[in-house]
Amino acid sequence: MPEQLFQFLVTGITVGSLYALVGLGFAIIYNASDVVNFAQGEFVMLGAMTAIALLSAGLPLPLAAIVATLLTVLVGLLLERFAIEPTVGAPVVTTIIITIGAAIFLRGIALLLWGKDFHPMPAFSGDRPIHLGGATLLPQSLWVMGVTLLLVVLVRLFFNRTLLGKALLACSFNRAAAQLVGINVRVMLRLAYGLSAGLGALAGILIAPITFSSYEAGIMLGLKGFSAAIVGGIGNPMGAVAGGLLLGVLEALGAGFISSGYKDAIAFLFVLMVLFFEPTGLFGHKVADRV
Amino acid sequence: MRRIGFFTFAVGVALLPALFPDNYFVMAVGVSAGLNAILAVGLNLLMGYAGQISLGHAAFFGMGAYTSAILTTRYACPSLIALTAGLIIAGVIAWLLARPILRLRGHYLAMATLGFGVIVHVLMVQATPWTGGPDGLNGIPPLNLLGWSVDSDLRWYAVIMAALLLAIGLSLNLVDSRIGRALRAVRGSEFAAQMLGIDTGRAKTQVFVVSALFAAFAGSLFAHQQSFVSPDSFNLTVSVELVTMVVLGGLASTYGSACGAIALTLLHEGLVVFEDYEMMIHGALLMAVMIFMPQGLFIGLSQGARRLWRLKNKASA
Amino acid sequence: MKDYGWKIILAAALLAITSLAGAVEPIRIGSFLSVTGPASFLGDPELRTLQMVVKDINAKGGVKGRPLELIHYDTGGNAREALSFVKRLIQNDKVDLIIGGTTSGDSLAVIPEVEKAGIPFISLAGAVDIIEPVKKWVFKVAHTDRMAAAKIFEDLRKRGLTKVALITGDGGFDKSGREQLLKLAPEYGITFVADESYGNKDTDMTPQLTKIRSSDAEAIINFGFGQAPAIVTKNMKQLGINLPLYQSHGVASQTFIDLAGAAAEGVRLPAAALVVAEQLPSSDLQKPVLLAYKKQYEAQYGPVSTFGGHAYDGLMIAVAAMERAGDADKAKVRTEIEKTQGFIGTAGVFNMNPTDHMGLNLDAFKMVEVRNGAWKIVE
Amino acid sequence: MTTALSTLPSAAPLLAVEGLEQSFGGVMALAGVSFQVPAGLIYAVIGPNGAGKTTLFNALCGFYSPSAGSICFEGDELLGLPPYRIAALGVTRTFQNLQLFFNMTVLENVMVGCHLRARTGLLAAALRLPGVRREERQLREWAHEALEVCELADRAEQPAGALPYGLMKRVEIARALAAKPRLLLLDEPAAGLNDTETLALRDLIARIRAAGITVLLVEHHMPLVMSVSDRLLVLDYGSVLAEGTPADIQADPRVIAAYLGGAVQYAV
Repeated sequence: MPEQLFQFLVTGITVGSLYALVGLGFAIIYNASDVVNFAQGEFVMLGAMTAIALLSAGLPLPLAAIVATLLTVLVGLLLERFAIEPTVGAPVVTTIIITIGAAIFLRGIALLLWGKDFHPMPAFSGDRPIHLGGATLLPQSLWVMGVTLLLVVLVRLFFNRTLLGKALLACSFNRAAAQLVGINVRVMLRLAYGLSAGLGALAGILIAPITFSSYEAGIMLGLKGFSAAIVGGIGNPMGAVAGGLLLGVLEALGAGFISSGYKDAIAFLFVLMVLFFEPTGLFGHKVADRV
Repeated sequence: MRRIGFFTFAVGVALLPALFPDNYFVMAVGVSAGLNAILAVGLNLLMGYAGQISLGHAAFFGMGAYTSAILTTRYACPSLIALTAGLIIAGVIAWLLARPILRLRGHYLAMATLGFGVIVHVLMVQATPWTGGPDGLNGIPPLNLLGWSVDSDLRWYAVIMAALLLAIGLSLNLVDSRIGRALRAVRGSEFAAQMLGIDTGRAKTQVFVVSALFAAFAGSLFAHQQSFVSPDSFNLTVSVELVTMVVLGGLASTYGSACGAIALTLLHEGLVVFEDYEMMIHGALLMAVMIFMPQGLFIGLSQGARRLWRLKNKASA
Repeated sequence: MKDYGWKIILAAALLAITSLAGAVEPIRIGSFLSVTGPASFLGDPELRTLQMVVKDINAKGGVKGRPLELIHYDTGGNAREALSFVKRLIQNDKVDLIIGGTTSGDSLAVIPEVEKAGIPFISLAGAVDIIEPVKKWVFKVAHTDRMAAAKIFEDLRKRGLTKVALITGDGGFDKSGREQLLKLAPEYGITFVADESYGNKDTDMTPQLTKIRSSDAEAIINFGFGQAPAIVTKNMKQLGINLPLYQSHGVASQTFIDLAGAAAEGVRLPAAALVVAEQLPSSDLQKPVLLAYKKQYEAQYGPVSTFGGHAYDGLMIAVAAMERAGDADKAKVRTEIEKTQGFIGTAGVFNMNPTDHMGLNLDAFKMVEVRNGAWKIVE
Repeated sequence: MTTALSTLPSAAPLLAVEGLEQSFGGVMALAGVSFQVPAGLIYAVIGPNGAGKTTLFNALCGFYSPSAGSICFEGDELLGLPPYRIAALGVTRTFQNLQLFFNMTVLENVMVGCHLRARTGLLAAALRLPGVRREERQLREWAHEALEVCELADRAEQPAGALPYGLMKRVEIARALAAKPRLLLLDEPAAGLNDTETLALRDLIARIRAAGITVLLVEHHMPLVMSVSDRLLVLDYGSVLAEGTPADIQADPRVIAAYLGGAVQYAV
């Protein structure tokens, strides 16, 4: 039993790390623009598919990963420029539909570029499983956890220690005030989209060796990332990370101990319960409207 | 004015099959556009008028459909009773869910309704002994309205269009009434609504239940018309499509949401010929409409037409 | 958007008029396949095959002097779409025969409509329910999941394994396969010691496999298609589970081996002879058909899959029936399809009759195993 | 303009507030506020920004739940009731930040105000039963009456969002009047108005009182307050600094020191 539990935890943290990265992307964009970007999952897919395409074109892995991330960042910037900027201040549903439209559009492009097949990607450092106190994990899982940890720390440092990060954070609290103190809100908005796209792409590149990738691979991850961001209290980057890990572990435990078929139902039931008792997520700000 | 719109619509709908007999685009596409329009009109009451988003509306659609399917195929229950049962089940579940879920706002509400939709979908897929699992249930008998069996395409067209007109009529009545104004007040300002004596929690619950009933009604018709149901018809994509129809047509407009539903259904039929390009075009169109006509097609186009009209008048003057 | 619909109709009408004036009326073959969506694995090669074969037949002068016209819609694996497209094929496109229904769900959903309209329908999906009980207008050319289950159990019996763990996805193919496995197990003295499932878009199945590891299973059967079975295969190796693993015919293609990589070694599954065409003895009746199809397909599109083969079988059976019937009359063609005897296809030798609308027997399946990154016949 | 006779509290006040306390994260916004509003008066609450005026309104209306005290309205305890129940007892208000229903016409806004005076339920409304038509006509009439009082009759069919700011504020008042309240709370009605509009507002408030509605007023515009109010309550740091007639208040040295800055005198 404890051996099983340990295995479930390892699995849960690996999957949860990805949800955390995707959720982090949601939180950053939400902070900067009040938009929930439903195309976040597509960044994950684009990162993975581009990297796979570059690898098969003969590029070495590190270079392929970097180029794929940069290309995805470019897509994020284009999305911001042509779909988000013209509609600043639009109601929530409008932006939801726009980003859903963007997701479908990007998926459609990926379908034309890479077809419908699943594409494999070689693991970064082999497939030989590592045994760890009764549980086994793939070296790729370590990559996932390690890089996630690194990225989360970097994002935190960026927001807390750098002027640029603080400026971005300022936009999330009060856009007008940020503008007044000389922050270029438009540039900040682009920065947020670029950053989220980059994080998404990296998540995709990390997971592709474990799960393969296809033009549709972003849907599920996007959904889970959104759940992670909501559970953590949307707009709270570290909350999204915690939410992602929580969701991943819960899914693994649910699949292992309760029922694998109802795994997603368990995950979403948990999300609902969290919201019923904490209507702004576990770590969200309590917002009071002014009358 | 309101009556004129309604009767024009009714006459148009009635004339179509006479003008184009046995036409696939009228009969088959018309029926599915009609069902979508009923769903959109119901969802619009919740989203457009009361301002509460739901990304899980397909769940209620599915509840109506599956209740009808299960009761008629497993218990040989008469179709009208099955339909009523579907309405009761969806209504009760919506009522139970409304209070906790409608306390949430904005994206949290979107998440919660989405989660609810996913849970119901998982149940449809997993509870195989009841729902037939991923392949669904086959052999649902046609709808029987007190001895009149709805078993031909033309009859289905008639029934569904009648149902759509009923839905539009109810929606128009409701919106322009004490209850409807209370709902719109909730969207306008919850504080002010409460201070004028509106129990906003109750108002939101009512509209949630009503729009669930619209959906369950459409679901039951759908099940009998298709003669089979499967979870595919009630997944997240369908919920998102419904929201898209309402927003595309124009929030807070009954005819707008009906038009949005019809437009999206036709778009889908039209894009099929593009095969692999369909998805890309679909996504691009969605974005374009929302960016350039944020109030939706119905309002956007009618405003555009009015502007043109004025320009023309000015030119001739 | 309404205008758009009318333009299509207008274009179709114009086309119809010009073709009437210019040439003989073509025979219209309607098809609805899951070219996108979770079953695109199956639907994509099916569509390519239909397009390839239709072109080929037309180049050779068509059927009884009439060219074939293929009208196709993509269902995305959604049964509701399938039904709507079948209506469109029958009412709008006025097709003479329908081949399609990549997934069992798609096929089952359209049967009432097809029966009502009275049009021959050749399904490419697996579920037994499609042809049992026999429906007048419905035929099928893909092996049933029951045959796959039986083939796997026969192999288990040969190896003397009786305790088996089952893991399946949540799609229609998976669930229907699981049902057949459970139903058939007692006949072969097999007991299931674990019965796990996963979502077809899941990215990790180690929790389920961890549970299986702690059971006393002697072999594992994974019934599914798409990328999930490859993940199961990799996760198994990761967890150090060294039990024999059986997959379904749903992943009988090179793609599976590419995805699962080294972990695929030793995996067995029942498959149509197409995947091992070269290895067949030259006395095998199917061999020339298989090699010809494979050569033609791979010249245009890349590696063959057995599912494309089903489309080939379905279309060729239909064409043969039309040749015998003398024209494309729906009732006559239906009767002739039912009389199909000794037709050598990619899936096996078809012998249909009024009580069997598939006509394949268990020999049509070969048990194959992955050895050195390729499928090999198990003796 | 002032009504000197009604300066004494009558025996049974319409509203009696006792020891009201409300804190936000340790900061006392209301520290034991007590006062009584006699029926039929215009009663103003003044005080510097942050003195707790709007907090007091929100507590009275049920948007906040004060930690201690009591709010007695005609013998009913308001504390702990949700806003819509308080409204049903005859208390309504306008808002400092406009809370107009921008998605409706002016007339419809005011018709929402009649909500409590009508009975139509969901089913009857959806089916538009004959009784519903009759009631709709009645509501329309009432709404027009309220619009007349506020001199907005010619704006009835315009979208509420298309009006100039001053008129929007007036629609809020018409909407509140349509509810036929016994106590009307006006939260800074003059904010953002020009001089002409302020004068018109003064007349409107007087007309409202003349119709028998007690008015509780929060306002910064001192000339208006001093000219229209019968009694004043001065809040400072969440506590009552002074209470009395405008003349008393203007003469009160504490008020002069704390609020009026010791230099300003307002002519009535």
